[in-house]
Amino acid sequence: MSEVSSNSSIKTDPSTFLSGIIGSKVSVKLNNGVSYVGNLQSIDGFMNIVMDTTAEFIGGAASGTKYGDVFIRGNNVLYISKV
Amino acid sequence: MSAPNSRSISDGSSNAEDLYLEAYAFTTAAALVGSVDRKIFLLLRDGRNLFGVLRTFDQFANLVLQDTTERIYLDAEGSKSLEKPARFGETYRGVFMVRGENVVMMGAVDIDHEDEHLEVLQNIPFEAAEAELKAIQRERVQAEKQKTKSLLSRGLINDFTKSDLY
Amino acid sequence: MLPLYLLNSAKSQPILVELKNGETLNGLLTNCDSWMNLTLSEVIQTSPNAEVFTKIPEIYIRGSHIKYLRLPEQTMDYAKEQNMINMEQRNKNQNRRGGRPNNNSGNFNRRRNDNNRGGNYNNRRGNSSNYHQSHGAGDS
Amino acid sequence: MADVQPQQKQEEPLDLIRYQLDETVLVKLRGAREMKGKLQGYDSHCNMVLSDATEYIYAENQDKPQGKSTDMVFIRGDSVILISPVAE
Amino acid sequence: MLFFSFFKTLVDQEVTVELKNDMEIKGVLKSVDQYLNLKLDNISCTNDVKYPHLNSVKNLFIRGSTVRYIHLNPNSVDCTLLQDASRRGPWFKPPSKGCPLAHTKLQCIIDRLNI
Amino acid sequence: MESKETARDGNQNNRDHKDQRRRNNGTKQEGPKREAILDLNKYKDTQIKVEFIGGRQIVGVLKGFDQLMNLVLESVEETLRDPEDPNVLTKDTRSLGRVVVRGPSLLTISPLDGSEVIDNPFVAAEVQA
Amino acid sequence: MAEVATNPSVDVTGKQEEVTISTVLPLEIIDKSIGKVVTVLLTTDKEFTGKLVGFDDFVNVVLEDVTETDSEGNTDGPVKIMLLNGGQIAMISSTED
Repeated sequence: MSEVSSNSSIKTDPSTFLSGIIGSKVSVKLNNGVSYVGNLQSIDGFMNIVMDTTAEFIGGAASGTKYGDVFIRGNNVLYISKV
Repeated sequence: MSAPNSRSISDGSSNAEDLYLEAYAFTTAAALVGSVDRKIFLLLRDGRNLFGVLRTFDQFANLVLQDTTERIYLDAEGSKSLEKPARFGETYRGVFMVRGENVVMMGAVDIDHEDEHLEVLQNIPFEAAEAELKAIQRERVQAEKQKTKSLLSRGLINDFTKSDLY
Repeated sequence: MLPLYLLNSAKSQPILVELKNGETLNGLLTNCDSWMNLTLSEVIQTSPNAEVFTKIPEIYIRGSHIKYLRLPEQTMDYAKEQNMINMEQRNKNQNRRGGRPNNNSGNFNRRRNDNNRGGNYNNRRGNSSNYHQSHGAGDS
Repeated sequence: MADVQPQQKQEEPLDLIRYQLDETVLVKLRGAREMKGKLQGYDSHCNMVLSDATEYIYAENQDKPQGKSTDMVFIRGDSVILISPVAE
Repeated sequence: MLFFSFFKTLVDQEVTVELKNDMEIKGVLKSVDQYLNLKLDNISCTNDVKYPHLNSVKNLFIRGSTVRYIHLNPNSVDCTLLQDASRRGPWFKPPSKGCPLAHTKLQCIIDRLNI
Repeated sequence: MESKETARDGNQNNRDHKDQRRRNNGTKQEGPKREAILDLNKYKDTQIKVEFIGGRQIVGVLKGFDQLMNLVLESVEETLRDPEDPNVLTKDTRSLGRVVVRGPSLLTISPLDGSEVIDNPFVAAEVQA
Repeated sequence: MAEVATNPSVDVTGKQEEVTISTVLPLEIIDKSIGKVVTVLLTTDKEFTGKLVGFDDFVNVVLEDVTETDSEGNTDGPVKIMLLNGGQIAMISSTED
C-alpha cells in the first residue's frame, strides 16, 4: 500500500477486510443478482468462497432454498458484504 | 484397471521426426497442423459458417483462411426457427484471420461430398439471407432476455450472451 | 508464417476489423502488437446494427475483443515471398558460417535434447496411465 | 465441507471440496441446470467428473425440472455456480 | 492439468460432447490439449441437424470453452485413480495466458511443413 | 503445390515488392512488437472518446495513463444508451467529472477531434475488404 | 504500490524518461480518493456509490455505506461494508472534487 496517503488510519484493503470477516455472517451477491447469506468459512484469491448454513435470497427476499455447506465459484461473485 | 494405453512407443524403430511430433501430439498446434492447406469449415460463436483453406494458425488457435466463403442456412420461407435448413445464401469473403476464442468448431471438409447437402436446399441471394437471419437473431435475443428475467426470479441463470448465437 | 507475422506484413494495407459486439471498423492498419492490439488510420466505424457510421482519423483497438479481421488478398502472397526470402537468407548465412551439411537436421537434434530435459509426458507414457497432478506432468 | 479440523483453520475453499470426493454433491450450473451425482474428480477450475448423475433442466414455464440421467459425465468448470454436499 | 492427463488416457474411446448451445456430438476422441480443446473422429450429431454440412465432415476440432458436458463410458474411467489425483492437490494455478509451446518450437514445425 | 504458384507470381509483382521493402525498414520480417503501439502522450490534454466492453462510451480530456492503459480523464461526459437496446446511443449524456478508466475494460480509444458521424459510405462504393 | 509522480517512470512508449507532474498516475488518483465518496461504474451497467476504504493491485475495491443502482435506475442498499470484485469495473469517478 502506498506510504503517502492522507487518511491511512481508516484504510482497509481487500485482504485485510477478508481476513477480518472469516467466521462472521456475510452476504455474497452473484453477478446475476442472487445473494447467499451464511457464515464465511474460507475464501481464496479467485474469490472462491465456502460458507455454511447458507440461505438463498432473490431480489432481497428469501427464496426458501437452504444449503448446509456451500462452495461458490469465484468468477460469479459480484461482491461480498458483512451482514 | 488402467485404461488401455492407446499409443505404445515402438522402441527405436520410429525415427527422430515421429518421436519429435509425438512429444507435441497433445497440443493445439498438433490438432490443427493436419488441416493446413486443406479446405475446412468454421463455426463462429456469432453463428457464422465459414468455408475456406486453412493457411496458418498459432498456439491460441488463431486461424488464417484463404478463399473463404460465408454461408447462411435458413429454414423454409417464413419460419422463424433454424432447425430444418431449406434455403442457403453464400458470398465470397477472401482472406480471414479469426481470433481463436471466437471459434466454436472447425472441421476438415470432405471435398467430394461437401456440396451434396446443398443440392437439396434452395439457393437465395446472400443479402436477403443475411437480412432475414439478422431479424431472426434479433427476435431470439429479445426472447432470451425475457427468459433470463423469468428464470432469474427463481434464482436460475440463463446462460445466454448476446454475442453467442451458435 | 504465423498469423501475427502475417498481420504485421499487412501494415499500411486497408483491413476490416469486426469486434465481438458486432461493430466493424474499416481502415488502414498502422500498427499491431503480439496481443493483436491494433491501431488503424482513416477509419470508418459501423455500429453493430449497421445504422450509424462514424469517420475517425485514427483508433486504437484492444486485441482481446476482436472477432476477426479481413485482409486484402495480396497479403498472403506478399507474406509468403517475404518468408521465402528470409529462408534463403538463413540458408546463405548458415553455409557461410561452415554450417552442417543438412542444416535442418542440425537444429533438429539440438531441439530434441532440450525436449528431454523438460521431462515431457512422452517419457512417462511408457508406464501405466495415471492422472498425475504434479507440475512436472510434461506440460512445460 | 465437513467440519474443518481446528488446526487447519485457514484451509482454501478448493481443499474443502476434497472432503466431498466419493460423496454425492449437488452442482448448480449456468443455463438453469442442476446436476446431482457422486464426485469422482475436480480441479482448480471446478472442472468435475460425476458418476451415476442426474441432470435437472429447469424450463421457463414449468416448476418441476426435466430429469436426464448419465453414468459418467465430465462437467466443464466455467458453467459451475455452486457446489453443495447432499445427504443421500 | 489433471483433466488434461485424464482425457489423454481416453484417446480412441467414444465420447458424446454436449455443447452449451445444446448440440450433442458423438465421436472418437483423437486429441486433447491443455485447454481441453478436443479433436473427434467420425462424428455424428445425435440431436438437431442445425448445420447440414456436418454430415460431410469426418473429424472435428471443438473448442473447450464451448463444451458444457462430455458424457463418458464408465468402464473407461478409473475412479479411485481420479479421486486420488484430485485429493493430492496442492492447487497449482491454471496455466497463465502464455503459450504452452515456446514460439520457436512451433515456428520450426511450421517451417518444416513449409506453410 | 503452394510454393510453385507463388514463385511464378513472384516475378510479376517484383516491382512493387521492391518498394514495399524500401518502405518498411530492412528485409528482416519483424514479428509483432512487444511494447505499446499507442503513444498516449500525443493525446495528453486533448479530448478522446473511449469505448468499453459492455457498451459504455465516454468522452473526456486525457490527463494521465499508465503502462496497463489505466487512464485518468477529466470533465468526462458519458453518452447514455437506450435501456431497450444497448447498441443504440441516445442523445443525452451525463457528466462524471474526473474518472479513472480501468485498462482491462477498455475496448477502443480514438481522438474526438476529426471524428464525425456520416452517411452510409458503403452504399455507393462496392464493399472494399 | 502507487508510484509517486516525481520518480522517473516508464511511460507507455517504453522509453524511460522524467515524468513531468502533469501526467498523473491512475492508481494514485484512486489512492487519493480513499476516504471520499466515489461512484464505481461496471461494464454491466450497474453502479455502486459509497466511501472508498481500500483497493488492491487488481483494483478490487472495499466500499462503505454503499448504494447500488442498476440500468433501470432502481437502487438497493445501503450496505454497511463490502468488497466489490474488480473484474467488471469500467470506471471509478470521484464525484466530490
